[in-house]
Amino acid sequence: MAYIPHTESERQEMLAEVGVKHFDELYGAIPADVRFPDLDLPEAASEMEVFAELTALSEANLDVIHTTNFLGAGAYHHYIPSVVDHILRRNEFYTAYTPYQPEISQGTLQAMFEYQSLMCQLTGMEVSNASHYDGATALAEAVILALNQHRMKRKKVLLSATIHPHAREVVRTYTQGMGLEIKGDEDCNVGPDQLIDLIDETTTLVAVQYPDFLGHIHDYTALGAAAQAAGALFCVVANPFALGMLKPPGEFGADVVVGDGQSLGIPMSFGGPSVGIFTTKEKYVRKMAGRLVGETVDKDGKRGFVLTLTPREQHIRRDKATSNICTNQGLMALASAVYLSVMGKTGLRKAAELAYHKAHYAAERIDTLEGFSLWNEGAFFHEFVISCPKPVSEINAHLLEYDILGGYDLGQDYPELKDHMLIAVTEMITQEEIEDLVLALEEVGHD
Amino acid sequence: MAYIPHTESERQEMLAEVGVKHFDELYGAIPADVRFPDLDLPEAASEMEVFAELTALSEANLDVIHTTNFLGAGAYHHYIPSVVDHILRRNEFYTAYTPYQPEISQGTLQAMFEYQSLMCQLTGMEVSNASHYDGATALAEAVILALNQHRMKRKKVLLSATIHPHAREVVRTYTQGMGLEIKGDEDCNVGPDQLIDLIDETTTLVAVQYPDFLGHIHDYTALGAAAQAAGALFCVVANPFALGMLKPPGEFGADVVVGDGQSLGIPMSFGGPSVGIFTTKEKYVRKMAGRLVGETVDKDGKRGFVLTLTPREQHIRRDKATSNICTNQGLMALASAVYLSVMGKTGLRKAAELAYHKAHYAAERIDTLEGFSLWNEGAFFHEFVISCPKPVSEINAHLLEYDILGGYDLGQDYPELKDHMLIAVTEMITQEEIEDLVLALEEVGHD
Amino acid sequence: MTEPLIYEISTPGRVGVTLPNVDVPEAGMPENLIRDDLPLPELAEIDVVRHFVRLSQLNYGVDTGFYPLGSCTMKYNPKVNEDAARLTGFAFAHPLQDPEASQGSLALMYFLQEWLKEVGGFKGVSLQPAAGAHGELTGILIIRAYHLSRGDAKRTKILIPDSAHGTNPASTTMSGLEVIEIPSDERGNIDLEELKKHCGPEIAGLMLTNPNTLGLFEEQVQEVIDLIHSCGGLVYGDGANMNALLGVVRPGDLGIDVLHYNLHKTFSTPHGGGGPGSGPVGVLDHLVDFLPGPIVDVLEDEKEEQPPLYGLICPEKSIGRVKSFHGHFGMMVRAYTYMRIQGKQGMRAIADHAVLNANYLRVRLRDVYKVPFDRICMHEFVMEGHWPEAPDVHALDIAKRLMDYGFHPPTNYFPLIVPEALMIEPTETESKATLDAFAEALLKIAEEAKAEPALLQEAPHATPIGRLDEVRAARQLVLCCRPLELDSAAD
Amino acid sequence: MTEPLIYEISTPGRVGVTLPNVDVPEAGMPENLIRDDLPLPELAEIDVVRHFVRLSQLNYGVDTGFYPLGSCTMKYNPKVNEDAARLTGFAFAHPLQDPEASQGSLALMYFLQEWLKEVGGFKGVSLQPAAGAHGELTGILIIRAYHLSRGDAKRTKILIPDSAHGTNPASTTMSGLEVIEIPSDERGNIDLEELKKHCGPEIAGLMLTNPNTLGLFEEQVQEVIDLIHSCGGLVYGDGANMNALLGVVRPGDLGIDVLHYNLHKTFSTPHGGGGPGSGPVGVLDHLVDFLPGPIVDVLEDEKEEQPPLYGLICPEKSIGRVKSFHGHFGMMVRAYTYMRIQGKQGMRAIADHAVLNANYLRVRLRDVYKVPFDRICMHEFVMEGHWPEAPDVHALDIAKRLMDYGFHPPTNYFPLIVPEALMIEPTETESKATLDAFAEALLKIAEEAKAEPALLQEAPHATPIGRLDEVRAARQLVLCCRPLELDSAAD
Ligand SMILES: Cc1ncc(COP(=O)(O)O)c(C=O)c1O
Ligand SMILES: Cc1ncc(COP(=O)(O)O)c(C=O)c1O
Repeated sequence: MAYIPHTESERQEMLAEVGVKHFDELYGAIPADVRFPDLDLPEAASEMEVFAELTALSEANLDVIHTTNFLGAGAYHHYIPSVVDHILRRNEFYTAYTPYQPEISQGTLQAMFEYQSLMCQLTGMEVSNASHYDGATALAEAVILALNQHRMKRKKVLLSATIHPHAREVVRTYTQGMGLEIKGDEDCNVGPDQLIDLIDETTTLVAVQYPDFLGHIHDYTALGAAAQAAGALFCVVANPFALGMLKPPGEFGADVVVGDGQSLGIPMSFGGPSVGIFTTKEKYVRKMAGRLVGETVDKDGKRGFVLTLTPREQHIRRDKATSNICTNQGLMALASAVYLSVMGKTGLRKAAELAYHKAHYAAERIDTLEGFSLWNEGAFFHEFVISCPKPVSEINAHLLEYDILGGYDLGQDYPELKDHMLIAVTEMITQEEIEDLVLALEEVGHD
Repeated sequence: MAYIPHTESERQEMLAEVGVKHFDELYGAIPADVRFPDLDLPEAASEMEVFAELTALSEANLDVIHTTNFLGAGAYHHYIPSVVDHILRRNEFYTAYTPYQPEISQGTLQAMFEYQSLMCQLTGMEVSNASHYDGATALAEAVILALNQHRMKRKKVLLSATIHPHAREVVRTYTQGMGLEIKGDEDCNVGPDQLIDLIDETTTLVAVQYPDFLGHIHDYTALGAAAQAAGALFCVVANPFALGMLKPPGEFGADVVVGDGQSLGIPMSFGGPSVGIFTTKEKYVRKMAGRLVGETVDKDGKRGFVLTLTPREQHIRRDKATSNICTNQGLMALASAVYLSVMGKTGLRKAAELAYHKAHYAAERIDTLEGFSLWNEGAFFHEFVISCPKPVSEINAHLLEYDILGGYDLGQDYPELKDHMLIAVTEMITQEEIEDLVLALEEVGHD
Repeated sequence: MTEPLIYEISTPGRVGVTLPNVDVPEAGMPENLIRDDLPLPELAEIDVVRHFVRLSQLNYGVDTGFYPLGSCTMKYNPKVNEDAARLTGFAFAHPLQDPEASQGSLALMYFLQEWLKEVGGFKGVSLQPAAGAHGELTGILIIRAYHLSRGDAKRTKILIPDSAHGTNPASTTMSGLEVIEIPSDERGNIDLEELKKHCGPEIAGLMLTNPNTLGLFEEQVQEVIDLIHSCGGLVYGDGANMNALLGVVRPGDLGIDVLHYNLHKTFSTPHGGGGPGSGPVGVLDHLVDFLPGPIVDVLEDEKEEQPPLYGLICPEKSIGRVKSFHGHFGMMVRAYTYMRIQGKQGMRAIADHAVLNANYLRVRLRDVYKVPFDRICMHEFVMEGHWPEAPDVHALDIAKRLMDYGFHPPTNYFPLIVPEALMIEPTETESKATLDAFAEALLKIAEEAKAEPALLQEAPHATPIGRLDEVRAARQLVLCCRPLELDSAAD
Repeated sequence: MTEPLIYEISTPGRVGVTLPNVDVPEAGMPENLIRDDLPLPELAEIDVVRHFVRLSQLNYGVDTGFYPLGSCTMKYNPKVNEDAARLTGFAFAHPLQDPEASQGSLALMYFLQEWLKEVGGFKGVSLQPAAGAHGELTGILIIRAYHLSRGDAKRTKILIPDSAHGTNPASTTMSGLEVIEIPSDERGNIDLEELKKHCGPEIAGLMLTNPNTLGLFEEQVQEVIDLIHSCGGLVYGDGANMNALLGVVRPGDLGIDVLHYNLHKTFSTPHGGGGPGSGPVGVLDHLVDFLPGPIVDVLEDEKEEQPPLYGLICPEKSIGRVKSFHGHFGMMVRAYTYMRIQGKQGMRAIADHAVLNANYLRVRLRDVYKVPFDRICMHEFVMEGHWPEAPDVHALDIAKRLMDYGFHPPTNYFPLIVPEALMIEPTETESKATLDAFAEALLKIAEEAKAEPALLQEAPHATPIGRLDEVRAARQLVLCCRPLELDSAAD
């Protein structure tokens, strides 16, 4: 039996010590009629066989190593320096539990403290928790923080339509029992200025994305100020990779910054796991959900780290907790910390700039093609929208013949953007690959 | 500059401390006419670009994961339990040097001590060194041990023709300056009995392979006794994987057992690195080449391990050393130790038996095919020879169309075995794959 | 030696990676949106590697030693799981790529759904939740949606035993429902009489942890479930303790309506120092339509030589997605690998040996440590870390002292209903030799507690750092290092 | 805590792997050739993992800290090298598969050959040798074969400076030639006068380590080489110290006829706790035909769109193969990756910073430690670990004491020509911060040596184990554990 070390004689000895003859006797408390079901599962198999099977399954997928990838829409193929996975594979990190026992968990604790510090620096905020599940759930938690901050007295949430559709959906799922009014995302053409008009004294939180789902980068200073003037919290859903070059949301006066950390050293893995970033101002720290690592000293005065402010959490406060989150994304937060440490001040900026320049080059080139045009007006980062002469799915089928993974079909989420494709260009794309894309698109135009 | 941490200001500070202004001034001792050549090398490139290039290069190879592999001939595709590589990736193991400082090298030292122990158990011998480069060089070292044992007074070496051709060639390369007479490998039909006839009082060593290069397994008891009766040393080149079920050479009275450890948990890697096994009797230990780990205690009586009998080695004895070997195959020896630990008593035997049964089934099936016949008479392990109706290269080209990597063309090494193919079947091969091979061979027969 | 912070080993101008040069014309930048400073540390690759390698060495994991953390199922994490999750076709697949180009991932998810249904006795499974607590929220939202869909809007209360994990009440609150706590009886079961008092038309459901957090199988589980059902409520199962039930009993067969699995407990995916986890939710027939989508289904059946076509569907009355994309796919790969290797035969064996190990330790320790509910337990048991003869020694001290013996301590002070609780879950992957060594250590510590209490109170002694001042951490909040204000603390 | 031996944690009947069942009819077995007992240990996967993880933690590697082991070039081993070597197409390629199906490997080897030729100034390279010493043997055999091929059979002597690494004389002896030792002069160079005395018709060649093991570049290198050549001998270069010469001078340009590279030093492949290494040999024009085969060559040139066809060839008068298959391909992948990333620009930078780091440390230490040849050094330098004021403190004590400060000690007692030698090679991958910390530690230790010698003599104090009794190890030889006779030492 795989992974069960017992020998037959040990089994017998132990059963005897426990005072039973057979395993069956251990289950007297279980209703006899449903005991020991015959499970319809495959036969046990060896590691050797199973790994071969899994290899074959994995190769039934298309992957972005063997295609040129222009698909983003919330999951990005960025470069991951080799060191990141080498650190994640350290047994002491990945086989540990949440660091409840600090004396033998300083590795995790210090790394989480560093993660928190890095996230504060990157987003320009004062405090960070030790992670949420992903960017979408982090946004939902931001909504809850705002609700709690206003003691559930304000029930209107403004979500920009250009927040990732999944994130908006998750907010709605989370809050379906809370009787909220969620507004602002009826039309993707509602910009920050129009959002200002929707703010009123019942508004608990105003949230926008940066860069937004359609690639745009806006200066949110006025919006943030308007929200705060009305007593609402202002939340920015940020792509942390973009913050390598973009003004941090802290400078827009954000009260909360959330985001998905996948772009910081985490492979896409068909969508997960990634890490949900959550940073805020010090004044909200006791309302913030999730774990927190703090610095302290041991009995000899040596610096060390512990989980702190745990009374906010469910295992102490139970139904009064700020959230139910327990297991978070520890190892993925570590991945981001390693990534940011090795990319560093200059590396992250350079990678972000590479993506920026390449995206703009691609946009410009495609914009010249017959039938295609760049939809975005104003500044964008590394994603942009093109209007297409044909359904996006048809175009993508054509691109795939050239081993190109085309962009995201925006018509799925925004009826007004039927036949519009969201294209992402990261630092992994070369000029040559952009030219290949342009050539392939040109063919589509001419068909 | 990759992997060089210096910042510009540190560079200046350090140059100043050293008392020079520019790097160039550090090289005054170097003849000016040849200083600072302009190197014709590719431009520096980023990890990102280089890894993509390497991925593409690697995919220009055929590999045994995506083909069904019947090629052996000294390199075998065995199952490697996942744990093996997980241990090899432990930074503390692979980034350490030879354990000259035992107090901070107990990990390597104890693992090597365990490797030595495991090799003794597997081969049925008394002592093992901490590895040679590979099986071929280990055989050459066995020859040298014998020569030294006889104080260079015996100069005849008998090598069976069914020792791997590479190993025989390496012995000849190593000893080309020693004036030896190397005999016994003129014809692959010379069996152990005929070798006995060649032994005389000038013979220093008799070496055979087990299973031999053509797959046979022989009882070498008589040969060993005859060698020793004549005062010669008896050496067995063993496949350690086969020793999972076969009688260990120690039981044939071998004086030295050598072999290639690739089959013990090491991927083929296009031929290397693997590990050269070398075990012998205690009485030869001071003549044995290579590093040795021994048990001892620290000043508090705590058990610990150190490199021992170092005076045999080059860094002390210099030109009087038993060998020049310094760097050996530490990490690969560790791989074998982990492999044997996890396979254990029952696992290794079962794997060997699987290979044995599958090979025999394949041999039997192929033997029934028109135009093909099993060449081996007597017992064999997991490799066997089939005589073919066509040149082996033609057959292999055909097999490759079915993603089958065919066997080794023996005509390359043994003119008498033109159109004979050496087929290896390991535990990785399924019955279905054997049937596919049979079907594909059948087609060749009918062409 | 303590390790400096990453900021403390940063040096201005140092570079960790080289990146390609720009190979396209540079575009203009919107100056007002470009940041001035990017205050990240500056290190070479070697600095980063050494830093995190050294940090890792300050950690204790399952791969270092025994980790009997109750309620956490710290079983061995097979290494092959890690390899599988890193296969290029899995790790580098985009979640939004065409389902036809993702048949490998979808097939894997489909089978995992099927297998989880089979071991749980459920009709539908959603793999989307990210962890156990996330599964709880999902499940409670499903219960809520179910009642609402039937026009039954007044069911706003969820009953939760006092032995439940804190996530249960917290999840309930998050869902917008209200918590009513139910006490346990003197045998560690739910107090049936109390329960009856609360049953009624306002009850949306009950959250049941079974085996409960005392490691005991609810002896009147059928009565409890029937009671809830008969008053119109649904039963939520906290599946954190499924390890004890594999192949032994299927929660769905007991009538549990919805349950979350912890792939990071029962199905061997690593805990990662606090995640990521994965908390799939299984439901009976009447709840299938409420599951969060997307879910994998067979769109076209297998035809000779042609494998089936898998696709993503969204259940009709879905509560909506609870996460981006499809959940923690990387964890699913690991759990799939594990279940595939264990197979039919393995399931029951896991439970049997997990239960055997827990009972073996219970029996070995019960003469010296008080086991308040001393009967045959399931995969874990709770004992008290306190003796009248050593009044100043507490569960925490025992926990810390265990570190000196090379063991990770059990969970302590949970469940709250046992004073000075030490909650021990050995899991099936530990050998008798390890259990014996652990029992010896605990017996030795019990002696020390009486003979030399300071040894425990000042423990641990053999760890990289001593007991830490948690009060100070909470009072003088230092939650991130501010590189600029730091005086060089690196020595 | 010491870790028990793998045999000591073995339990009869325990199983570590499951394997598939036999799916073919079982064949009969030759009973006389089947072994009875297979005395391997019996452990579960978890036992094996914990055992080796714990063992690893008793080790110090470059990834743990500074490792200034002279003559060993313990530079940082880039992590990407490891990934590259594990790519399926490399790790799972069979060495005997058809060259047409191995174009990826062959192309890689071809470029590596070309690049090594370029940095060394050679005309041919064989990648076959497994390590430095193996390269030496190869090179000396090539020299021998060269003379013989010219009918010059009386050249049987090889001159070797007394500062040479022990492998030099040992390799020479193995080749069947005879060693003549040449002393060094008072500036650390080869004593030219002595050298002249030996030159003559019996001289096959000279083995030159340059920079020599004192870290000094031979000041009269041209004279030395000319001298040997003029008497008909050839010059072998021990390339262990190539790190100092990359982009600075090409040994071939100096007239060195044959040289081995250490990929595991200069080209960043990890040392693996003692190997595997890789010791390619480069030669000038007149020796190309003697190289061990096979060597990769272009069989068909690149044609538009078609890449060139690579194949394996064997040089005409080859000394024969020195190893099975093609050498340590896995190490070649790592070295290729490294050279490709460093490129043209990187080579000189490596040498510059390696030399700068060594000189910086030399200058920081020379006032306190005697540096016998105190001039600008190359990539390493040698100092004496002894002071008249502390007569009972030796180099070894300093080495051991450094461990307490968290550093790996330098090489000690080599080269033999310096008493109490401490040979320090920092490599270019270490930062000024690390060098400064190391220098501080050594300066502190120098004070301790005088003030409190016992602190050094009893060092190390902070390691998992204290100083070990090497004499006992050699006297009471215990070279393997005999599981049957062992009394349970596991505690
Ligand atoms: C009984 C019980 N329920 C729920 C949870 C929450 O699971 P997670 O940490 O995955 O959110 C836990 C975790 O410890 C638990 O033990
Ligand atoms: C100067 C010198 N030459 C040769 C060698 C031998 O190299 P290897 O250990 O790779 O055989 C060494 C190794 O330390 C060395 O330092």
